Amino acid sequence: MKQISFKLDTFEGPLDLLLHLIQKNKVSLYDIPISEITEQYMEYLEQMNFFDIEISSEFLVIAANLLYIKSKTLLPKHDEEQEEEDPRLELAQRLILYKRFKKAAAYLSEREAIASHTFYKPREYIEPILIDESLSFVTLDHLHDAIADVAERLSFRRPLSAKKFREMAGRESVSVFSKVKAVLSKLKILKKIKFLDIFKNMKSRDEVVASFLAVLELIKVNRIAVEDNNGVVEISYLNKKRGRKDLEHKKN
Amino acid sequence: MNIKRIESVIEAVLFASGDAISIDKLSEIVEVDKATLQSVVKRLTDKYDYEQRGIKIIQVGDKYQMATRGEYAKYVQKIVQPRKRNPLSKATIEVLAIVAYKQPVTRSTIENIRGVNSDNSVNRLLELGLIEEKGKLDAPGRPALFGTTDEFLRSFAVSSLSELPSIDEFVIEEPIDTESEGSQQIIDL
Amino acid sequence: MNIKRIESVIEAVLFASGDAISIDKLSEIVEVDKATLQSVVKRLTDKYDYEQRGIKIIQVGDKYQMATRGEYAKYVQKIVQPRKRNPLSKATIEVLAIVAYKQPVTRSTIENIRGVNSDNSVNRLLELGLIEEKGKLDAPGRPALFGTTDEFLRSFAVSSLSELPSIDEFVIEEPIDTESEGSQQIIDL
Repeated sequence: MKQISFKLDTFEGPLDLLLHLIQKNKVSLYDIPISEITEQYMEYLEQMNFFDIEISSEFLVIAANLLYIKSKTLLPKHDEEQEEEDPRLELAQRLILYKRFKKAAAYLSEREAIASHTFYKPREYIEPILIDESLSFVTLDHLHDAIADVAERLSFRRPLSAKKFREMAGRESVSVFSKVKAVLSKLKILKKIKFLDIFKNMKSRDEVVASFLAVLELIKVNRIAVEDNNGVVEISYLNKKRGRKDLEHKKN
Repeated sequence: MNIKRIESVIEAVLFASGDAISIDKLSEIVEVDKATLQSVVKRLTDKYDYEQRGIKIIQVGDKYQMATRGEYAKYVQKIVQPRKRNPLSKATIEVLAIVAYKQPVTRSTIENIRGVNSDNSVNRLLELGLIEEKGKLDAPGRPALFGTTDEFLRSFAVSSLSELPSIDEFVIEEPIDTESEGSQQIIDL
Repeated sequence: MNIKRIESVIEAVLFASGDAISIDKLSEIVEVDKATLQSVVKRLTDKYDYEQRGIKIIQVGDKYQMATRGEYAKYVQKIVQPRKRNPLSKATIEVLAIVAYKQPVTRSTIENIRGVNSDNSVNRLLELGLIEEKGKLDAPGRPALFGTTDEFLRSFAVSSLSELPSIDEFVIEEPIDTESEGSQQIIDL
């Protein structure tokens, strides 16, 4: 057998290498001279090894496969009667299939070259059709109803008489001061509470109003901080020192 | 290169470019002199026009461009999603009603009557041409006075404002500051 | 609407769109039934081809698109930036061919055919939009099944997968033409 020298081409994989060897030896895929091809295949792997090229496991798997086929062909046949399958069959089938796809790939490359001669254009600017529903379903009656609503709301907002106002606002059944103390003492213990929890178990509207005003007052004097934690409003206690520190930071 | 082929090359180049191309540039690309180019473009343009083709060639100054024939715009528009203007919101209808019944009004009067800032609604109505500026109020800042337009009358199919359904007169007390005075007192603890 | 007008409308719409438009959408836009639409598109396509016009209509799966005729690429290239894409590597085209012919196909089938891990190529093709996941194989691990996209058809000037030559047409030529009967047996895989 003549020595085959490689330029150590890189192959797409072990099957690619095998196809290369078969072509180089001008032998038939349907009748692979298994010992020659195996020898050359192993020689290639050795060279890869020599040049310190990492041999992927796939190359080794095929190498083992080749050696196995080779051993099978060398073994004497036990029974001449029994027709045994050619041990090369499976490998040959794989190589043929792979070669078909290589040809299909070459065909696609040609198509790609042809396609690259075709050009497209970008889309034109197209003014979209305007479907204006602004005034659909709006009638004069709607306008009339709207103005009537406005008039009605305004009538509620007429100025209160001074006497009536004193009756409503003058009397403070729950003092804001008491609620300031309540909120602070709660915070001193818990550090942080949900805003809505302040109003838990309250019995009267006056109490709710006083508590709310207390919270506003505490925010104003920088004793508490309010933060929105994903939609849950929380209130936390700012002790005086920290409050002052924050202010200084802001100044700087 | 024969005329037919020059014609095809021009067609391909104008198509792919999308933009307008100057006569000089086109003559350079197609590799024919300007006079020939212009006569072939003319031929192609006439052919498109005569056959009422979907595309046409327009001349913009010393440039040529391929475009769709205006006649088919109705179909072309269907390629893109139509833009939709949603029905007026309740708030905007309210503002329109206030302008219609109380005109001429300023933005701040509208705001006072409704108790909330109404600029978005006012702007939308201006954009739709249902209201317009009718002058300035003789007051500090000279705020604009708004009133309804003819488009408003057309849209509601009335011939004049006197046809608006009548309402009981109501007084607009502005500004309404009673509550703010009261609250002020409470907040200042 | 007469045929000539339908033809012009299709021309205008395909021109304006630039992109490929599905037969369904086009039939909706042009307001003709699908059968009529398809026959008119065919007529228009043939006319362009027969006259060797600068533009042509290509079919990409169930879509139509207007494009320049390849013959005039030399001129068009002078004004249009060529589509920038590094050429596909040999390995990647091989993988693409396997996906095109064996679709829907899993990574491991591809690997089996090529005898080598092909993940890089598969990923590159996915990235380029030439192949896409078409579902999962009903097997342990539920591996992804890949198939080609419309972009594949466009990039390789294939109007539909059925237009690809059958894989058996890629004959494996033999160095020796006098093959034994035994080999025949092997060919019939």
